[in-house]
Amino acid sequence: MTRVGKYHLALIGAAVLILMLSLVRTLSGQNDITSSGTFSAALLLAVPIGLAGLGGLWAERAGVTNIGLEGMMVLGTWFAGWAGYQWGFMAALVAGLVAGAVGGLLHAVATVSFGVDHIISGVAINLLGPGITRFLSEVLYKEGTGAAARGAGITTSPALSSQAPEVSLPLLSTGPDWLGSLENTHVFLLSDVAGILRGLTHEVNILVILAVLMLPLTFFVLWHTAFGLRLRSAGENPWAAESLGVNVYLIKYVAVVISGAFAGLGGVFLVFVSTKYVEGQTAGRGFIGLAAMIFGNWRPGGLAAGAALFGYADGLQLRSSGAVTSFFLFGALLLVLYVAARLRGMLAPGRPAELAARTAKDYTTLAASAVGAAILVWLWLTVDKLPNEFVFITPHVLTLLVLLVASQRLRMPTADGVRYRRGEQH
Amino acid sequence: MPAGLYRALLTVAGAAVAIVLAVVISSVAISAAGASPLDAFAALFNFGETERQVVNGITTMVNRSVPLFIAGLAVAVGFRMNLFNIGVEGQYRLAAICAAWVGAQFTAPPLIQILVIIVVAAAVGGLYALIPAVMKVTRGVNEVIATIMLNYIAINLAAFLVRGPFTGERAAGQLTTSTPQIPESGWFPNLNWIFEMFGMPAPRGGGLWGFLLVAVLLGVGLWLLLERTRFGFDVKASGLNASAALASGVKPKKMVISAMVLSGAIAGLIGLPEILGDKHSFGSNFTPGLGFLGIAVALLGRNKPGGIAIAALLFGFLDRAQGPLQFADVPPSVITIMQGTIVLLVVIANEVTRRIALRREERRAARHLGANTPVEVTA
Amino acid sequence: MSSDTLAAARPAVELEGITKRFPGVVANRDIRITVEPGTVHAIVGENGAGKSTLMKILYGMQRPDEGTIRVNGEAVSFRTPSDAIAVGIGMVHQHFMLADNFTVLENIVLGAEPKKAGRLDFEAARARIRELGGSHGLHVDPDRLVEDLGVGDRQRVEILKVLYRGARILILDEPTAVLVPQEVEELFDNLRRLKADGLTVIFISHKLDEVLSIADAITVIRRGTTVASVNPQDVTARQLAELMVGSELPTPETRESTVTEHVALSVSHLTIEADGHRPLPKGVDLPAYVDKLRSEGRRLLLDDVSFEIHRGEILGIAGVEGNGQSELIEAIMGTRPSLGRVELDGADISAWSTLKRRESGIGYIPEDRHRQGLLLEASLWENRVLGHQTRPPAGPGFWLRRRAAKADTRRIVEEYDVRTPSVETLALALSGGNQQKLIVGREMSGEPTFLIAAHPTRGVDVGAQAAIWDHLRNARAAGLAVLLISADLDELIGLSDTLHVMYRGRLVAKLDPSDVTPQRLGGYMTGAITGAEEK
Amino acid sequence: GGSGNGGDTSASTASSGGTSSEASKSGLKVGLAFDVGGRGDKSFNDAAYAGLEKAKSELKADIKELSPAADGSNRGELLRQLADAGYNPIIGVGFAYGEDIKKAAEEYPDIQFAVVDSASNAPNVTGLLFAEEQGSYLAGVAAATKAKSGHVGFVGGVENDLIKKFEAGFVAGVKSVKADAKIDVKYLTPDGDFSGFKAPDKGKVAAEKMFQDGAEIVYHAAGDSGLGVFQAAAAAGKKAIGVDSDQRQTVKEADLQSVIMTSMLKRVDVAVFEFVKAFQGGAKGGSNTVYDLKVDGVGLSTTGGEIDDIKDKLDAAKKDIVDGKITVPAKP
Ligand SMILES: Nc1ncnc2c1ncn2[C@@H]1O[C@H](COP(=O)(O)OP(=O)(O)OP(=O)(O)O)[C@@H](O)[C@H]1O
Ligand SMILES: Nc1ncnc2c1ncn2[C@@H]1O[C@H](COP(=O)(O)OP(=O)(O)OP(=O)(O)O)[C@@H](O)[C@H]1O
Ligand SMILES: [Mg+2]
Ligand SMILES: [Mg+2]
Repeated sequence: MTRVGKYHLALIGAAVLILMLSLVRTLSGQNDITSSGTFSAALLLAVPIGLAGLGGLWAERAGVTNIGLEGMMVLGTWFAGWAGYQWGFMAALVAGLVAGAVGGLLHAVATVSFGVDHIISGVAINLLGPGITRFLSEVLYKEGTGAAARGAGITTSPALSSQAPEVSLPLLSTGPDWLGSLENTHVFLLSDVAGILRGLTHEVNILVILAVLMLPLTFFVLWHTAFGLRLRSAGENPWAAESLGVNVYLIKYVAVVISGAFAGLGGVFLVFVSTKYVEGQTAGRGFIGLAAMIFGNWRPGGLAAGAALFGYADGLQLRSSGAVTSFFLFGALLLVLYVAARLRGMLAPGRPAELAARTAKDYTTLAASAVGAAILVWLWLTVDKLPNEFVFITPHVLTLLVLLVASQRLRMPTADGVRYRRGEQH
Repeated sequence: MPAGLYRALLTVAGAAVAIVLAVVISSVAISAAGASPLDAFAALFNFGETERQVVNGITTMVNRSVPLFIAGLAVAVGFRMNLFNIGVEGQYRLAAICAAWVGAQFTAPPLIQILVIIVVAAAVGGLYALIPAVMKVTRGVNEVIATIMLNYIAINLAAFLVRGPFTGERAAGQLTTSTPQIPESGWFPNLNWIFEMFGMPAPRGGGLWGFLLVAVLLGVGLWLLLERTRFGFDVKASGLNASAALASGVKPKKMVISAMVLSGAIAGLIGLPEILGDKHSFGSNFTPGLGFLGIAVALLGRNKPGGIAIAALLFGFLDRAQGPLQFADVPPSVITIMQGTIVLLVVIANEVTRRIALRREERRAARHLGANTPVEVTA
Repeated sequence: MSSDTLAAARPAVELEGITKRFPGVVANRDIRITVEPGTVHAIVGENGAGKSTLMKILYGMQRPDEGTIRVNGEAVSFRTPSDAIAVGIGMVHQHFMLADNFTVLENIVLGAEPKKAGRLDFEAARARIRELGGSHGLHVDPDRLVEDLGVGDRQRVEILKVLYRGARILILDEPTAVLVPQEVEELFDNLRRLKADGLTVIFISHKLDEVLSIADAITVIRRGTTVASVNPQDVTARQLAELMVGSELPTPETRESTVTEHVALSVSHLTIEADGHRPLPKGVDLPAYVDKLRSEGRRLLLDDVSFEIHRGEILGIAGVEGNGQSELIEAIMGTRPSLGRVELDGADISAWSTLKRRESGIGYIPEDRHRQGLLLEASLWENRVLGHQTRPPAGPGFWLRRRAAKADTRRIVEEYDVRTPSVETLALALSGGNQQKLIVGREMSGEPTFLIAAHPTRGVDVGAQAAIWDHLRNARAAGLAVLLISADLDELIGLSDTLHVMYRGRLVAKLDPSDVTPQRLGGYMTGAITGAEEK
Repeated sequence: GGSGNGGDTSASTASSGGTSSEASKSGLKVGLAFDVGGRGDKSFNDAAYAGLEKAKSELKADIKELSPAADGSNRGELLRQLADAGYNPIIGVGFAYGEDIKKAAEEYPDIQFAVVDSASNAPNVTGLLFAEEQGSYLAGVAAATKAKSGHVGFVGGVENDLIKKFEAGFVAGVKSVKADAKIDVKYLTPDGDFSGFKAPDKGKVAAEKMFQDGAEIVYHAAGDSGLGVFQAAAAAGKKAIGVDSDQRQTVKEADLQSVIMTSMLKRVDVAVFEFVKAFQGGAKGGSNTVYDLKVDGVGLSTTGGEIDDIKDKLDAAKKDIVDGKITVPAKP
């Protein structure tokens, strides 16, 4: 399939998805499924995951597994809070980024220079990140310090002295807010698209824009520049790269430091949202980011899809427990579509009988899908409120389901996680 | 010097250097915090003045090490096969609540009651680990993502169970939610007699957890299984070279499933020392995070039961000092920093000493095979 | 290098007194070689003689302990390959140095990327690769993924990589090991063309007839030092070999036939689809189904393969790599699902697990010893157990019998002359030849009824090669059935009782090894000669 | 902070006065073990510490306070270390100490213990309980009275029984004013996952939704996540109700201060101080002290004067509760 073909396919996929969401929204009356609020929440929740995932992407494309993203992210949050309360949001951004990068540098020293197992080093950084930040808080934010007078505590920094600006799309999502008006009409498809667009363009933090831009930028750098080619070669076959005069150590260092910087940036974003450092606010997002990256097959586009899926589901569950039950309907719809497609394939004229795949297994799948659809519809009709615990796990269950269904063949960089030493090829 | 001894000495020396370095780094941090490193290290080693305090200190340390050891074993089983089971965290929590609940449903002679609880815990942990294993072998789902997601799901499931179907009775004004109390026949006898044997007072309430014995047995059993049996060989082969293992008749899917389930079954036991030895129920203040610490312990212990035991004791030793450090006015987070630095430095030292040893072994091998003798030029 | 005229006067490369010590090994000792410009200079020597090390030194990947290097008359000192590339040296490594998941273009431009406005200029690169390909006869599609390429194409990519950097001095370390004669011929044509363009080629090979046909000068290295510099016109292959080893050259010939009536292995209609295995629909006849698949244009990795091997017979399969040999092995070993039937000693084993097949007497010398044959980070005795977990000496049973396994490993070490300090040594510490001998010894243990030998002597020096051939012949005489797959046509012709040619997943010809030449065989293998099954 | 409590910053963070190991003049040695988060969390723990500080300055007590490990696995051990070091009385902060205090009290029968947020369970233990539901009831009354549309919201950090008390009281309070009021309730994480107290982003998303749906006032019991609730209120031009301490004073951002209509106060500092004082007076444990509306252990803050106009109504409700005319449910 050609490049263009792939893009078209992605576009068609997105269109079908929106259509289905719109259908489910209309059927269930759960406007939150495509409301601008949900999508702006999704963006808010997806960005730190996406940034952490980008961190993972840069490191792993250069062949260094980075399980230490969480620790680097924690460093990012603390230093963003620390610099931010003193010198404002720009300082927070720089400090968080640098702190994450330093975490990355530590990882690089251990894995690249000393050849330590990547997982061990990452785990150590995950221990060190919270340890160091807690320690710094205990020293710098304790009672009697200037920071404490400005509202710091051991678990929080003072508030940032200035906030990162937020922007909206003129006319469309602010002022006359045409998209907003359109959204509120709840017309099939039209207001869904309006809601989605408005959610993604209304009062968006500049760091969000920066983060989203990082995706195409990463794609461009890694796949369209000489530096990117060298970086990826370090993750595919560092010995080949070495034999062509590429300084693999340097490349790996740069990649892992950038990786840490991205994780740190994810931390900065969390601080921007809460306007201060809050201990424990990363809450495992480094790991989720890693999962999103694997989900996305070590590619920026896929990573964005993974982070978006997670952010959307999380945003939806936080906003509306009721909307979550509509996923039953969504699932039922998917199954019905699947059954229809299969039936069409089997009944289509001109297919050799033997190859129309009518084994017992096929019939079982079909029957199971139909029954599954029926059960889901029944669930949707009867369950009006799930226990909260089942609402909380929506994003996690959804991620697993998508992975199970989309039997994508994941391909990680060949030399990812491999201990590379100069001059010792295999 | 024999190669084995040389290698052992080198390893010990490396670890010692690493720990000294970690001490130096933490000293700098402690000084920066305005406290005295000497006081801090005195606090680390000072188990107290009275015998009772010493006994309590030792008990705290060992009791902390026991679940860490089991967690390390659970993680190591997966690692041996290059399977990264991050899901130990979720597996042990779910196993603990189910075992605690089942254990409270009936009363049987102590041995049977405890055995049933252990079996239930292992079964639940194993079954929960079966999910990512099956997803991996049937759909190729990466076990790292699957187990990360399943951890969150397990936390929610446990919360649901402990507040819903598995909830126990509560005294008025009690705000912790927990499963019903396990009857006394399900309490694991403590090992306080060990102290008494030495004429020392018995340690505090829960005492020295008797589950220590189970952990030791588990460690020995796992060592035997991994090092001395065909299954262990298959695990090792799959971990070292999956395609060679396949060609030699090892079924990769079966191995993934059995290693994962074994890992999960061991993980299921992590919560039991606390439940059987102290709390006697699963409640909302059940100790979390042991699964993640288990990863550090396993890696520090090089995925071998003996090493894991040492690593777990080291972690337990450091964690015990949380209180004493605060008495010495040192921020207790120094402990976490020390743990992180030790993990990192010890593996760096391992790596460096490994290279030195390898070099030496190569030299020996070459000497053994005879030197390159010059040959006549015949042309 | 700008001064071509000067270079013509001076030697392209002069190595003087090169010494390189590794811990415990002197890989190179006082090496002296002079390479004249515009020539093909061959370097020959046993495994481990130090050829690759010397070339790596010349390419800046390793630094010599002593000695000087002069390129085009000027003394140089390389710290990294980029330094060597800068003075016009390029190297094609013994093992492919390619990123499988990259396109040909990406592999070629890596490290010397053309840039336009900060981005990689794919168009310029594509144009330059096409141009280079055209002028040197090296045609490869720049946009294909390397993992989809055959070995010949990969070799061409490797050479293009070097030429792309404008190298005037090419180092080729065993480039022909994986090529069939036709491909070797093509390669040599390319080399002659390069030579005509004034380039200098340093060429390493274990195949001495090749060396004699292409080289203008030959240097022999033994145990790390230069033992002779000879003129190819003055020596025969046999003399050259004796210079290398100082012993008689072995031949792979099998004398009298030991083929019996008893069918040891029978394979019928073995078929594997390229895009995933699907079970045979009920009530459908397999050959008819395969016809159907073919008519639908589905790609078949194995296409209706049938043959029989008798006790005491060696059946050779010739074929360019990637034509289904690996899949055939996988199907017989049961590591990959397939359609069709495999019978061992009359029993249908198609549904058996790999373990059961091995237990019932299939031995397997894998094509890639590092990937499929060994646990490099485990001891020799553990490697002895690999594949025999359920059988003596370590098995059967739950517990591994370590002492017995070690004792038996010592037996193999002795009988097969595996050079190792002890059976506790890690497998990675052994040289390739010794690793291979261990594998052969292991697979011959436990009295197999049928042995798959895939490239049993690949990358192994002449001494070890002879030993392995002997073992195969002896086992055959004792009634072993052997499926031999090899890229070494002399080996195939010399050892086999029957010879099949595999092309695009099918057995296209059955030949009599006693009257076939490597050239004709190569014709079948590359599809140049078709049809005409010789019975 | 927060495993026990949805508290945020405490009003009474005392400035630190000298080292805690200063020789005591009274021979009174008070030990205190914090909940996870530890001293300086500007929350629940700090409120307790403020009470301890007061005991130090007013009762001349020698004090020692310890923070547990991040996973809270050594709570019991800290109590014993304090006991072995001669501290008496010893206070455990947070309901998670319930079991550990019970065990320690049995081992050290001569020492008096107190536990915040958990009932007494031994002769030498005093339970320091709070009627959060009563304070929350008043918050509900205030919210319902102020919200014209009768639409309000509640954001809980972690869905445990303690936070459910807040919810129950709040809902009852709202319903008492407007029986048909619409009350949105959202928790951020399940019991056992305490990240819900540290997730301002999630708090923001949850509250945003309530405001978008028309809620006018949102009450939070979500620790640091409450910050997000305040932000959402500020963005929507609506109001929020703080918790634990007077958040209009402790939250330093001016734009957020103005959205905090009132805060539900929970005077842990008072409870701790009163306990120490009673101990000095010779009181023994075995009973619970409930800090409810009657003793002003809970209540509403009035900083900003936004609820001054409905003071009568609130006082009436308070009186009804104190008089026992209304029993506020502690479970939703
Ligand atoms: N990096 C290294 N470290 C240690 N020893 C090495 C290293 N590389 C090579 N050697 C040693 O140097 C010797 C020469 O190796 P080299 O690879 O040059 O042999 P070769 O002539 O290319 O053999 P072959 O024909 O098998 O390719 C080897 O026997 C090995 O013992
Ligand atoms: N990087 C290295 N470090 C240490 N020893 C090495 C290294 N490379 C090669 N050796 C040693 O060199 C010896 C032979 O290696 P070499 O790769 O030349 O074998 P080979 O005969 O060419 O086998 P193969 O065909 O599998 O490459 C072995 O003893 C090995 O230990
Ligand atoms: Mg070699
Ligand atoms: Mg070589």
